[in-house]
Amino acid sequence: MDLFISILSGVCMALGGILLISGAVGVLRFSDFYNRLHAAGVTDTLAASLILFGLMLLSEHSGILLKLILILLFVLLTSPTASHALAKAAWKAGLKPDTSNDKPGQ
Amino acid sequence: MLTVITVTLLLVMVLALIRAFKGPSVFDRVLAANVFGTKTVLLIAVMGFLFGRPEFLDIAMIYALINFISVIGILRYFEFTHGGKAEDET
Amino acid sequence: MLIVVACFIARSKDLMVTVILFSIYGLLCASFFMLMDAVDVAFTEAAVGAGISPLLMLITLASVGRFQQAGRYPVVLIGFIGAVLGGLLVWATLGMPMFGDALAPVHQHVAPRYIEESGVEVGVPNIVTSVLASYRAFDTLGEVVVIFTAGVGVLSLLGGGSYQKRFLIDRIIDREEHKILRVVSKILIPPILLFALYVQFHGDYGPGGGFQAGVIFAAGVVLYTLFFGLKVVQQVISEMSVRVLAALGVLLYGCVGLVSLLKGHNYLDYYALAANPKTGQHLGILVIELGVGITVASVMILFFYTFARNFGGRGAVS
Amino acid sequence: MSLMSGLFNYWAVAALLLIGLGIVVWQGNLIKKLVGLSIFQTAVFIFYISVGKVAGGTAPILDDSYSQYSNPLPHVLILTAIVVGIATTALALALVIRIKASYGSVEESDINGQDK
Repeated sequence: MDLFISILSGVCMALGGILLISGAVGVLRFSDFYNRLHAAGVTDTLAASLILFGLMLLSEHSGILLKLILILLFVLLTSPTASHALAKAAWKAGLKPDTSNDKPGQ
Repeated sequence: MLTVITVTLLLVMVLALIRAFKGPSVFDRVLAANVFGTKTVLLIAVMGFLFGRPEFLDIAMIYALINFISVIGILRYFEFTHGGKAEDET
Repeated sequence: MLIVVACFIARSKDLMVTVILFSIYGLLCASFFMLMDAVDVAFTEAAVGAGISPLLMLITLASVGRFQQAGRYPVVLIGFIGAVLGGLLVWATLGMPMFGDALAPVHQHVAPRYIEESGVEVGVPNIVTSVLASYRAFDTLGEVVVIFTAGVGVLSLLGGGSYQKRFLIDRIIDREEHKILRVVSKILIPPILLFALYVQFHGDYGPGGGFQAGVIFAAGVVLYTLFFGLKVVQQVISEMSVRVLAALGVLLYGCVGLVSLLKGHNYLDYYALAANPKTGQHLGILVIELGVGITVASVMILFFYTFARNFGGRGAVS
Repeated sequence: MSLMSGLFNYWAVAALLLIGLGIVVWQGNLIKKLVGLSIFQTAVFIFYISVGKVAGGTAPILDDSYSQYSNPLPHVLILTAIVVGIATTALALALVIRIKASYGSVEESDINGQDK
């Protein structure tokens, strides 16, 4: 049973890690802001929950488990909201495909 | 496994930093800052387990919180300044 | 570490970018402190360096303008001076004890006493808290007074005037719709405030304490302001009450010292507060941390109020 | 090699100090100067904290299962210094806003020019 749990948490974290890397590569390589936002926003939440879940499986103490759950809830709540706010603000600022909003300093 | 994840997280943080440096628009940088913050939360959580003192998850929580607030704050700043400009013109 | 250094090379051109990078830098710094076992410091730096200080800078930027001119001196000159200074500093480090050396002089003076005996003398597991609030309480009182003075300074610089007119920030907020953000922040704010209280009173056992709790509390209020406007927030926590509270926190701290003085002990000697020395210490630390927390929270909120009131006001007009 | 790893932290601190100082001296913009000042500040913080670290030690919160702790004294000093730092930064920012209000600029050269 112990072995099973540790393997499960390992798998969770590995999956999370793969997602993290793919998200980061997406953020780095995609051409457009909205594409990048998509890459980051989608992978972020899932990867974070996977890794936190893996950690939860590892924790023996109930207080730690509680804190991990709280963090997970927090991430689940804030991360999509932040993405949404970003997209909205970018759209409002007139950032369509072009980046005319962002002129470098004079 | 924990070590592998830590290294991965560090790598991802570096990638996000590169985006923050490069980012053609300001929003790219904010996005990078956000990604960076989430990764820091995870990093702190994993590091707590790695060093065997996982009592310090409070800090991860505060990171998540502060990250959210600062991203929202930056975005609101844009809206405020744009709104302010529109106000002056009318 | 390397990343931290790399962070600065790119900071130029746009001040906005500078602030964003600065926020990232705060997070990085905090992770570094975490790595160095300084959990309390990591806590504070995360809340201050990554949260409050970029926000304050942003508000200033909003009224000051976003772009700047280039530097004044030729890069070569700066590079030369930098190289000379850097060489001197590196030369100086050669005499330093190795990193992580347990026998270094810093670890030989008072620190062993704190580590070995604070558990017995003060009875609080978190050594940082016991040193902060008990052994060096007088010092901390000074810090709190400095923070309070800074609050007074900001008020005297930017306060006054413009009480009647509606704030620009409110006018902008009224025009906007942010349903999702409003709902989410409504859900988030009570847990944030609760968490601040937890940090405040858990400071004896884990990382945390008055300074951190105050900053977190202020962050919660700031989040509220960002979505509901200054006017609504000030109905909940009026500016006057914040001012009074800021002074009250310092007073609370000082009064604890006076009480022990009146009981015939030294100033801020908590043994006077209860018959059992450990209870006395505990009580003293608790009350003092409360005073610190109140002052820090209210001064931070005060900063935010004053800056936000001036937003788009005086600076943008001229 | 041991010299490298043993003193690397201090060197990084030196670099950060220089960058902070460089921004303060070189940049004319007052806000940028403040950011530079903050960087200088954090460099000092990092220095203190690295001095306080003991190899093999753990965070200074008493627990029966650990015997070696990092030095708590620098932590206390820095903890308060951070909060005092933000307070002074806020004061400086308030000054900047006032300067902007009376001079109409936050560039050092403009301000000096107006004073002449």
